[in-house]
This record gives sequence, C-alpha cells and structure tokens, in this order.
Amino acid sequence: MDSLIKVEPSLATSIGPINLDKPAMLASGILGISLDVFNRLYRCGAGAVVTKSLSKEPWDGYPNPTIFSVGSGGWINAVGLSNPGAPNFAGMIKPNKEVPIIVSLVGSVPEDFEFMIKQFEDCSVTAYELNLSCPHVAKVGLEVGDDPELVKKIVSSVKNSTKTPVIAKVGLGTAHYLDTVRTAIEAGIDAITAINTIRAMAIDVETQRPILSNKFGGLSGTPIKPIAQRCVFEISSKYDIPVIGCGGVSTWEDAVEFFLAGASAIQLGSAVGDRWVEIFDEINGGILEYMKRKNYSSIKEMVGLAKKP
Amino acid sequence: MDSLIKVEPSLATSIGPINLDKPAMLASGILGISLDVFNRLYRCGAGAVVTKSLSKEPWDGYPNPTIFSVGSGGWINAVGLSNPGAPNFAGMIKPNKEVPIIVSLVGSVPEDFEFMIKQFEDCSVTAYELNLSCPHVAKVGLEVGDDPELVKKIVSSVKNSTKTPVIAKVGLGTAHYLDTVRTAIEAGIDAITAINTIRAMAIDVETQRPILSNKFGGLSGTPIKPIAQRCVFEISSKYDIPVIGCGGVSTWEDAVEFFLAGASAIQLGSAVGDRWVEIFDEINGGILEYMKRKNYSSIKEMVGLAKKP
Amino acid sequence: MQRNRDRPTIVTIERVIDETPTVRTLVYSDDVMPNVLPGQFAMVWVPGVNELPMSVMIAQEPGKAAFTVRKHGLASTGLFNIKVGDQIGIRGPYGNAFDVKHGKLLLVGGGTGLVPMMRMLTFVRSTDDVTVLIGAKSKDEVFFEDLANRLLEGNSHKVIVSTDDGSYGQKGHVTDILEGLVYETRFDGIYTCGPEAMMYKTVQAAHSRGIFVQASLERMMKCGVGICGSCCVGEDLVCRDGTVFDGKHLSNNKEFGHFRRSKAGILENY
Amino acid sequence: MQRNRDRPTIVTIERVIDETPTVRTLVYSDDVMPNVLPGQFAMVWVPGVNELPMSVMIAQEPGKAAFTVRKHGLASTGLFNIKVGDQIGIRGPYGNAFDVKHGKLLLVGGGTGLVPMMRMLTFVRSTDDVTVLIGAKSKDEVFFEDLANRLLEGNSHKVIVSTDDGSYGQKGHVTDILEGLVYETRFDGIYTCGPEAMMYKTVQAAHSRGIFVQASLERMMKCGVGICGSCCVGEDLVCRDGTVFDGKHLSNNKEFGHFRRSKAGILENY
Ligand SMILES: Cc1cc2nc3c(=O)[nH]c(=O)nc-3n(C[C@H](O)[C@H](O)[C@H](O)COP(=O)(O)OP(=O)(O)OC[C@H]3O[C@@H](n4cnc5c(N)ncnc54)[C@H](O)[C@@H]3O)c2cc1C
Ligand SMILES: Cc1cc2nc3c(=O)[nH]c(=O)nc-3n(C[C@H](O)[C@H](O)[C@H](O)COP(=O)(O)OP(=O)(O)OC[C@H]3O[C@@H](n4cnc5c(N)ncnc54)[C@H](O)[C@@H]3O)c2cc1C
Ligand SMILES: Cc1cc2nc3c(=O)[nH]c(=O)nc-3n(C[C@H](O)[C@H](O)[C@H](O)COP(=O)(O)O)c2cc1C
Ligand SMILES: Cc1cc2nc3c(=O)[nH]c(=O)nc-3n(C[C@H](O)[C@H](O)[C@H](O)COP(=O)(O)O)c2cc1C
Ligand code: FES
Ligand code: FES
Repeated sequence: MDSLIKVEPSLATSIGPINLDKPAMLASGILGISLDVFNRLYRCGAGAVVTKSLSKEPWDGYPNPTIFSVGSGGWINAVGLSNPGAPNFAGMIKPNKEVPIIVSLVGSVPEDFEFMIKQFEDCSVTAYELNLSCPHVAKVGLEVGDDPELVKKIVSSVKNSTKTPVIAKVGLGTAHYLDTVRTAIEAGIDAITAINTIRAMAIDVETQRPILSNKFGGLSGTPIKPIAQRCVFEISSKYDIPVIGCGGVSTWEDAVEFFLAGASAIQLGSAVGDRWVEIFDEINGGILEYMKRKNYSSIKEMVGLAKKP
Repeated sequence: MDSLIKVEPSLATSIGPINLDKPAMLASGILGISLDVFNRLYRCGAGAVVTKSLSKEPWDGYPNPTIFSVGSGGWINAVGLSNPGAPNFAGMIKPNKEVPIIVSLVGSVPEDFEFMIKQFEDCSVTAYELNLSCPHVAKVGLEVGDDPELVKKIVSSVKNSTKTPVIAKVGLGTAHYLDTVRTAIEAGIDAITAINTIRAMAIDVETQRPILSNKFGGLSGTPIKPIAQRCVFEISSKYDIPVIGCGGVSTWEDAVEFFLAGASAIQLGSAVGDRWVEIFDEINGGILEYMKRKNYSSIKEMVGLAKKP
Repeated sequence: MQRNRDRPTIVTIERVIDETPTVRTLVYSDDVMPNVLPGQFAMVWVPGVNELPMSVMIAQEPGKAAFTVRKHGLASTGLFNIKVGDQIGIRGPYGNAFDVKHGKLLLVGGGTGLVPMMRMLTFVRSTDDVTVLIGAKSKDEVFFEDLANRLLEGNSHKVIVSTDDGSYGQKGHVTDILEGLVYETRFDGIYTCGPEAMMYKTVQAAHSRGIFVQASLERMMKCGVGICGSCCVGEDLVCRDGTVFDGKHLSNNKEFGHFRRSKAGILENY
Repeated sequence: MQRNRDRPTIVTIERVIDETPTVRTLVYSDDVMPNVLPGQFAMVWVPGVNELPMSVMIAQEPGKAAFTVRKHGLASTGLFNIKVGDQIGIRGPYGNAFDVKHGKLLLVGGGTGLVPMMRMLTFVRSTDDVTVLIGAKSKDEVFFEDLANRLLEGNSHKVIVSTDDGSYGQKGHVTDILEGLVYETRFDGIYTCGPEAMMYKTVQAAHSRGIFVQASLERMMKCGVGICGSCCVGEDLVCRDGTVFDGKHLSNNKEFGHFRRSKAGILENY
C-alpha cells in the first residue's frame, strides 16, 4: 500500500477490554431510563450509553427543584439518584441487541452490587460502571469512594461476580481520588471514568434560599472541564489504566483535549441540555476532521499526546 | 426615632476581630505587589487588599504562560507564587497609613511564618492570611493545608507571634478541607477564607500541549463560584467561625449569595481581569441597593440567612 | 444579572383569581412569559415547596402573564396557596408550540389543559371558524368558558361544554361529543390538551380520518430541558421534543395513551 | 470553537524576514491582529518555551499581521528561532492605543519600539507632516528606515536615523537630535516607543514645552489583562491602563524612567 495514501480515520476505540465504534458516550443519569431513548441516542452517534445509576430498590430521588443552570454551560443537580431499581431496569433492557449499554450501579455494600449484577444475567451489557462518586446522596456514591477499604471489597466482589468489564467512576470527594483509583486498580478494575459532578450549591438572592430542594448538588458541564481534564491527566500519568474522560465536554475540541490528556473515550451529559441529541454527530464529525487534518487513523494515536515533554 | 424612617444601610462589616468599612476585598495574588496600586484599589472601593502570598525569600515564579482564560469568566493560573519576599515587601508597605492591608503568607514550617511576621512589626497590617491552599506549588500551599499536624503547628506559632488577627485560607486539596478548618480553629485561628483556586489544566488541541508552562494550575473565577459557595455554607454551618467567601464573585448578586451562605465578607480576583478596578464600586453600589430594598441596615443581618429552614 | 433561561427568575404574584374551588389563576409581571407560543411551558419554583411544570397562561394585559393551577398534590397545592405579594421562580419558556392552521379549527381541552388552548385563541385569525370543546366532571369544575367566548368575540365560533354528570352543558365525555363534531365538520386542524385518555381518543378520532391533529402531552418533569429523562414517552422527551406532537407521530408511539413513568422512572399503566 | 481573546489562538508562521542579525519579522494570517490600533500588543506563546508581550506589527497584506522580535533572553530567542510552518499562540489584542493627532507629527522610536510606530504611520492622514526619528546603536541595528519612507510616500515627511557610534545617519543619541527638532518645529503631537531612557527624555522635552506627547511603556508582563500585577508602574498597570500614557500623566509617575520590577516584583533601578 502506498504510504502517501491517507487512511480514512476510524472513530473506533477501546477502553481496556471494552470496544466501541465511537468514542463519545452518554454519561450516567442523562436521559437514561428508557431503551427506546437509548436506541435513539445510539442512532444519533453515541458510542455507548451509560444508564442512570441503579440501586437495588427503586428510588424516587429528591423533590424538585432538582436541576438548574448556573450559566455558561454549567448545571447543578440533585436528582438524588432517582431510578426504577435494578430488577425493573433489567427487565426493560432485556430486548436490547444493538446498543452498547453500560450499566451504572450504586450501593453501600458488596452484596448490593452482587444482587444487582445477577439481575442483568440475561441482558446484553457492555460493561458495568460503579458510581463511587455521587456527591449528594448519603451512604452511596462518594461516601463509598472516600472509603478505600469498602472500594476494595466492592470492586473485588463485583469482579468475582461477572466476566463483563467493570469501570469505576471517581470524583472529587473528601478523600484523595487518586487513592480511590489506586485501590480500585489493585482490586482488579478494568477502567476508570473521571469525573462525576463536584459538590456545589447556589442561592437565590431574592428568596434567600438555596435553589435545590436538597440544598447541595453536583456541578457539571463546562465549569468543571479544566478540573476533569487534570484528573484524567493525573490518573493516566500515574497509573497504567484506561481512562474515560467525563466533565464538561460539549465540542469536538473538548473531546480531543481529553484524548490528548490521556482518555481513551469520553462521556458527556450536561451538553445534551444545551445542544440536544445532535451533539454526538457534531462531535464525531469534528473529531474525524481533526484526525484527517493531523493524519491520524485511530483514536489511540492521540491518547496521552499532551504528556510528551 | 420614628421606626418607619428607614436607616441608611452601612457597608461596614466585621470578620471576628477584623473590622472593615466595606465588605469586598481584593483577593491574594491579584495586582498585589505595589502600595500605590493598593491605594488606588482602596480609593476604588475595596474594603481591604490582600497581598500576594509572600515567602521568606523572593520567588520568580513559573515561566510564562502563567495565566489564561477558559472562557465565561474562568481563568487558570500557575503564577507560581512569584513575590518579592517578605522583607522587601515589608519595606514597601511601611509608609502605609490608610489602606487596610491583609498580608498573605506561604511557608513550609512554623519558623518561616515567624520570620516573616517579624518583618512586618513596624507596618500597619490589618490581618495575616495564611495561604494553606495554593494548588500548584510544591511544599507550600495545599501540601501544608493537607497535613493537619503541620496546620496546627503553624497556626499556633503564628498566633503566638502576633496580636494581629490571623486568617487561614483553605481550598480543595487531597485531604478534606473541613478537617483543615477544624484544625485551624482548634489552634486559635480568627477567621477562614474559602476558597483558593482548584487544581486544573487545559490543553491546546493544535499544538497538543498543556498551555501553562507548569502544566497544572488553579481554576478561578465564575466556574468555581458554586463550589466556593457550598464550602462557605458548610464551614459556617459546621463551625462557629467567621468566614470570608472567595471564588467567582463578579457581581453584587454573587456577593450577596455569599453573605446569605454565611460569609461576613468576600474577596474577588479574577473578575478584576474582566471588569477592571471599577468592579468594587459596582459591587458596593449593588449591595447597598439590595439592602435598601430588603430593608437591612447592616451586612451582618444578611449573613447566613440561606440556612433558615 | 443577565436573565438565564434555565435558572429561576423571581416574579411576584400581583393578582389571584379563583376559577373554581380547586383552580386558581396567578398573575405576575414579566418580560418573557407574556410572549410565549401556545403550548410552551415554564418550570415554576414555589420556594421551600417544590418546582413543577406549568403551561403559561395569558393575562390579557400587556407585560403580564399567569399560571392557572389545579390543586392536586404537594407541588400544585403549594402553588395554589400562593398569595398576592408572594414570590415564585420561573424558568423557561420550554417546549415547542402548536402549529396553528387556519380555517375550521377544533380545540379540545380538559381541566388545566385549557391553558394552552386559551393562548392559542389569541393566535387565530378573525376569519377562522373556531369550535372549543371544554370537558369537566361537573358544573363546579367548569372554567374558561366565558374567557373563550370573549377571546373569540370577532370570530365565527362555538364554545361547547360537557360535564360527565350532566350538571352543566351537554352530558357525557368530551370524546363522545367530539365524535359527532368530526363526523359533521371537516376540520382543518384539531388541537387537544388535557387528561391523556381524552387526548388519546381525540388523536385517534382525528388521525383515523386523516385530519391534522396535535396534542400537548404532560409527563413528570424534573429538568424541563432534556437532561434528566423523566419525561420520556417512548423515544420522545416531552419537554424537548414536545410538548406538542402530531397525531401521526403519536400514533406510532406505543406509550402514549397507555403508560407513564413514576418518579422513580417505572413504567405504569395510566 | 468561538475565539476567546484571553486564550491562545494558534497561527502558523508563513514568512520570516531578517531585519538585522538579531531582529526578525514573522508574518502570519489572522482575522483579528491585522486590525489592531497602534500601540496594542498581543501575548505570544512559543509552545514549549515561553509567552511574551509583543507589539502587533503590520504586514502590508490584507488578512496578515506580524511580530518583529529582537533576540534577547529565553522567550524572545525562542520566538526569533521560529521557522516558516511553525505554530505560535496569540492572545489579545490588549492595551489602549496612541491618540493620533494631525498636523506636524514626530515619532521617536528605538529598536523594536519602532513596531507600534510603523502601525501608526498607517493611521496618519496624507496632509500630515511626519518626522520619524530612528535610534540605533550602530549601522547593523538599523531597520524599518525604508519601510517608514515607503509608508510615508504620499506625505511631506522626513526619516532621520541616528546611531550612537555614527556608523550610519547622524551620530549621537536620538534624544540629542530630538532637542534640536522640538526647538525648530512646533509639533502637534510627539509619540515614542523604545528604551525607557529614550522615552523619558522625549516625554520631558515635549511636556516641558507643553507639546502633546505619548509614550508606550514596556514592563514585565504575565497576564496582559490586569490580573497579575507584574506590569505596574506606580499605580498604573501598563497592560490595562496603557501601554500608552500621556506625558502629563507620566510626569506624575515616580517610577517611570527610574524603576522597573523584576520577575519577583522587586523594584529595581533602570
Ligand atoms: C408541560 C406541562 C404543563 C402543565 N401545565 C399545567 C397547568 O397549566 N396547570 C396545572 O394545574 N397543571 C399543569 N401541569 C401538571 C402539573 O405540573 C402537575 O399536576 C403537578 O406537577 C402535580 O404535582 P403535585 O406535586 O401537585 O402532585 P403529585 O401528587 O406529586 O402528583 C400528581 C400527579 O402529577 C404528576 N406529576 C407530579 N410531579 C410532576 C412534575 N414535576 N411534572 C409533571 N407531572 C408531575 C404525577 O405523575 C402524579 O400522577 C402541567 C404539566 C406539564 C408536564
Ligand atoms: C507591551 C510590550 C510590547 C513589546 N513589544 C515587543 C516587540 O514588538 N518586539 C520585541 O522584540 N520585544 C517587545 N517587547 C519586549 C519583549 O516582550 C521582551 O523583550 C521579552 O519579553 C524579553 O524576554 P526574554 O525572555 O527574551 O528576555 P529575558 O532575558 O527574560 O528578559 C530580558 C528583559 O526583558 C524583560 N522581560 C522579560 N520577560 C518579560 C515579559 N514577559 N514582559 C515584558 N518584559 C519582559 C525583563 O525585564 C528583562 O530585563 C515588548 C514588551 C512589552 C511589555
Ligand atoms: C441530572 C444529572 C444526573 C446525573 N446522574 C448521575 C448518576 O445517576 N450516576 C452517575 O454516575 N453520574 C450522574 N451524573 C453525573 C454525570 O454522569 C457526569 O459525570 C457529570 O454530569 C459530568 O459530565 P458533564 O459535564 O458532561 O455533564 C448526573 C449528572 C446530571 C447532570
Ligand atoms: C493570578 C492569580 C494569582 C493568585 N495568587 C494567589 C496567591 O498568591 N495566594 C493566594 O492565597 N491565592 C492566590 N490566588 C487565588 C485567589 O486569591 C482566589 O482565591 C481565587 O482566584 C478565587 O477567587 P476569584 O474567583 O475571585 O479569582 C491567585 C489567583 C490568581 C488568578
Ligand atoms: S423533564 Fe428532564 S428530560 Fe424532560
Ligand atoms: S501583565 Fe498582569 S497586570 Fe499587567
């Protein structure tokens, strides 16, 4: 083959054992409660969809207001992990053949996770993502991620319960997230998603109240991008583990920045609110153009390039 | 006096033992190396100016690029605590009579701080602010704030070396900032400033490099406001200590939000880059209008109101 | 501060109108909401209580808009109890709007589903022939009949009320009357908002006869902007793809008329 | 992505012109920089090396701009060594601009301080009488003499070069020649950019005679936008209040002409 003929670039990527046709996934908690919607997003160009974080039992979540904008692509939410529960949800996605679905799970003890994973035995699940980082619900999320012993137990037990790849999603909590990452790696995790929302709040000056019914929520979107990027850079510099970048992606440039920082794929959530489902095709198109211009044939060639001295 | 006659509101505030005529201060590291500039900012309406964080010896800081914008009022900087050193600086502010100057200090051990405080014996200093939270310089800042034993030693020794009020400035590091706050309170601190910049980075997709020469820097400005606000709310809910809110203030509404969250005063930095020195008068004017409308005579009446059930 | 569509803007209630014992209209001044399109809604924050989606009601005064709320559960009761001088937060407007055809129009509304219908009446041309069909359980619950007549003063029009118990207007379900109307008249457009069973039958009746029909759906909403997923109906998100959908589209949606989701997102029969 | 003035935008160097053995002009295409005002500057990022303030040079071609850099320390040498096809980042434009008077004008420039002077020549009217005074150490270091003559072709003008060693043009410091010029001619405006001693004397000579004079100052710059404080001169921040200041203002500034600050911010004698 003539080396001057440029290869048509491919958007396919792999995150350790997980292979995807496209590198931009829907992040957990976004539009994620219906198989019909997953199908639509997949047709719109999402490489995979991550489900809402599921618990053993259905949860109603917090009362409204649960989400609002802080401007400039930033959102604060305290949906409170409302979800139909793993058993209901597993029933709903059973018909799925086509869409790469990553099932996000929250729980407090290893048994919670083992129970939930059992529910999905007959489902086509691309990977599990353990949410160790929700900043606004007691007893799960960050309260688990901030406890290294518990992380170790949960990851080990999940890895023992399934052959499906397992991802740990980390965020900025009260402990050092790099310690959570290390513990998860030691317990056999296949990949890391970084980061979740960051604990935050906003107050209305007229009524003099926090806007969220829960007072505190998680900040997502554009404002957290520079923080998420440094986490991806730090994790992938310090450990030999595939990383999925998440936080504030809303353009193809953002996605490429995360690849250069060391992410093998990205997730996005808030930007769907600003730009709707077309965002996946827009980002895919932009990445392809960039790859052509820079003469890359695969996403892999870009991953971590910003670390060159 | 007829109780129907509305009292002209006052912008004066006190942060524990520190009394200021106006509640908006210049944050540390912003324009803060010249007494002439301090005088100008004071005339422009700043309630106090916090100096650049000073070290024992002069520091050049990091090479450029050291600061750039991430859009929407967000900045990333890794100035690297460049400063002329405490002795030079003390000489420079000796003539000061008028401006409430808060001297910010960084160091690694109690002796550093004791040495520096000695330099200011003949200066008019309103308070010291201990920077326990710079996210991008090794051995000082967060590396101190993340070590509770060291925080305790430093705060105790500083409190023993001076009668001037002492503030600790905290931020989001690898340890839990509320632990740093507790330790500082136990060691006798007079007030807390929250928060400093948050460790972050940005990568240029064309040249595929981190933009800062230091790769990592601190995120400031609008993006961090919701995070700073929750820290102020959390600190002032958990502890009985006056708090100065800092992070993303650029309008009077932002300032009021911080008061409602529990701050007795605020600091601002990045917004000076967007709106220049007029910002202090704009914010003061807006706060006054608000106080008239809501019928408050003092800042104190607003502090912490968002905590009512 | 610049207004942010997706963060509550505070407005003060200036007037409260009792429409029925359980329905009130709350009037406020605002720059944005008086000018929204028929079918658009706001997320309404009742501070300290809850936030809920509300169609934006007309207020017949320049610079003013309103909400018409039926007292129901926690959130709507909180809003119902708001007094003159109280503050609420509003964000939006959200959603698409009815595609207002011209000629012979039929509007079918039940309960607070009449709200977008009233706004729509301000968009009809004087040459349009407009029939408004109002359904209610009983006499007590009839409202907006006079308003509809007033808004249509210059038009050839009819306002028909039906009550389930026959205590006012015609006796029976709106949908029974509807069958008669579409049999008699070839409408250029049919529009409906109200209880889903009513909308489902209206869409079926019209669509099966090839008449252009649109319905404005209601679902549990948290974000209003297409992030949280709570409002999905099949593959559609009501807040973002709707709230207004064409009969053609709806007839392919297997959840419309049959299922809705609970707060936890569990599919439930209507 | 929308251009952000305060974040580096990447441009590619298309042409490199050797002006002297230590001075080069680097030409690039851009939307913004060709249209800046005389006196405005950019922060120029040499990836992997440093970022430094640079006056924006004209490029005499639509859609193109340039920087003219003298090789000095680390940053400027990095920029000097940039080759055709290399990428640099630019942010800005920053700073205010010269207030271009009309009539008899005198421009006094030294070294790369000529850069804003050349841009200013594109702003004079054809009726203006313009004298350009160029100072250099020796013949080798003279540049932009031809360019100045070319830009002033349609004007009544004079371009005077002085070298300290007399190896080209008149012998002596520019400021000596300047004294003669202001004695002979009543200028409507005098503009200067270059070594601070030169600017200081120019401002003194003009201001003491009541002639309108402006100087564009240089200081250590990190942010360029009025955040870091490194560029302060007395109570002024050069990047934000300047770089251009009136003689009147400067004559009250006790640091101008005498002190500057090191990277650590220590006041040093010039
Ligand atoms: C686009 C739209 C426009 C609407 N316009 C109006 C209006 O103009 N006037 C009016 O009175 N009502 C309107 N509603 C309905 C109103 O929002 C709900 O009745 C109200 O939220 C019920 O809440 P509750 O807490 O009082 O009742 P609950 O007891 O909590 O719930 C009663 C029922 O309302 C539904 N519901 C609860 N919360 C929500 C929510 N956040 N969003 C949607 N449904 C919910 C539930 O499915 C439940 O079955 C509208 C709804 C939507 C989606
Ligand atoms: C508004 C402005 C416009 C300028 N325009 C030009 C131009 O068009 N062409 C040109 O060749 N030079 C220009 N300069 C000067 C140029 O930026 C400095 O010469 C250059 O930064 C020197 O850096 P260095 O690392 O090569 O030298 P160093 O060895 O680091 O320093 C040499 C001297 O330059 C000064 N300096 C260092 N860094 C900076 C900095 N970031 N900002 C300002 N001064 C600094 C120091 O005070 C030092 O004395 C301009 C400067 C300013 C402030
Ligand atoms: C409304 C909302 C709900 C979310 N729910 C979850 C969740 O259930 N589980 C989870 O791991 N992350 C959840 N997240 C976090 C997102 O998955 C993502 O980590 C975060 O929003 C940052 O990405 P973004 O900036 O692209 O939105 C939620 C975020 C939002 C905005
Ligand atoms: C350029 C720059 C330099 C800073 N230097 C210091 C410093 O020396 N010491 C310190 O405690 N904080 C420093 N900070 C942090 C600010 O004081 C402040 O905590 C932070 O910027 C958040 O406030 P803002 O959002 O209003 O900018 C610096 C911030 C910036 C942008
Ligand atoms: S209400 Fe959140 S997606 Fe529609
Ligand atoms: S260069 Fe930073 S204030 Fe001027």
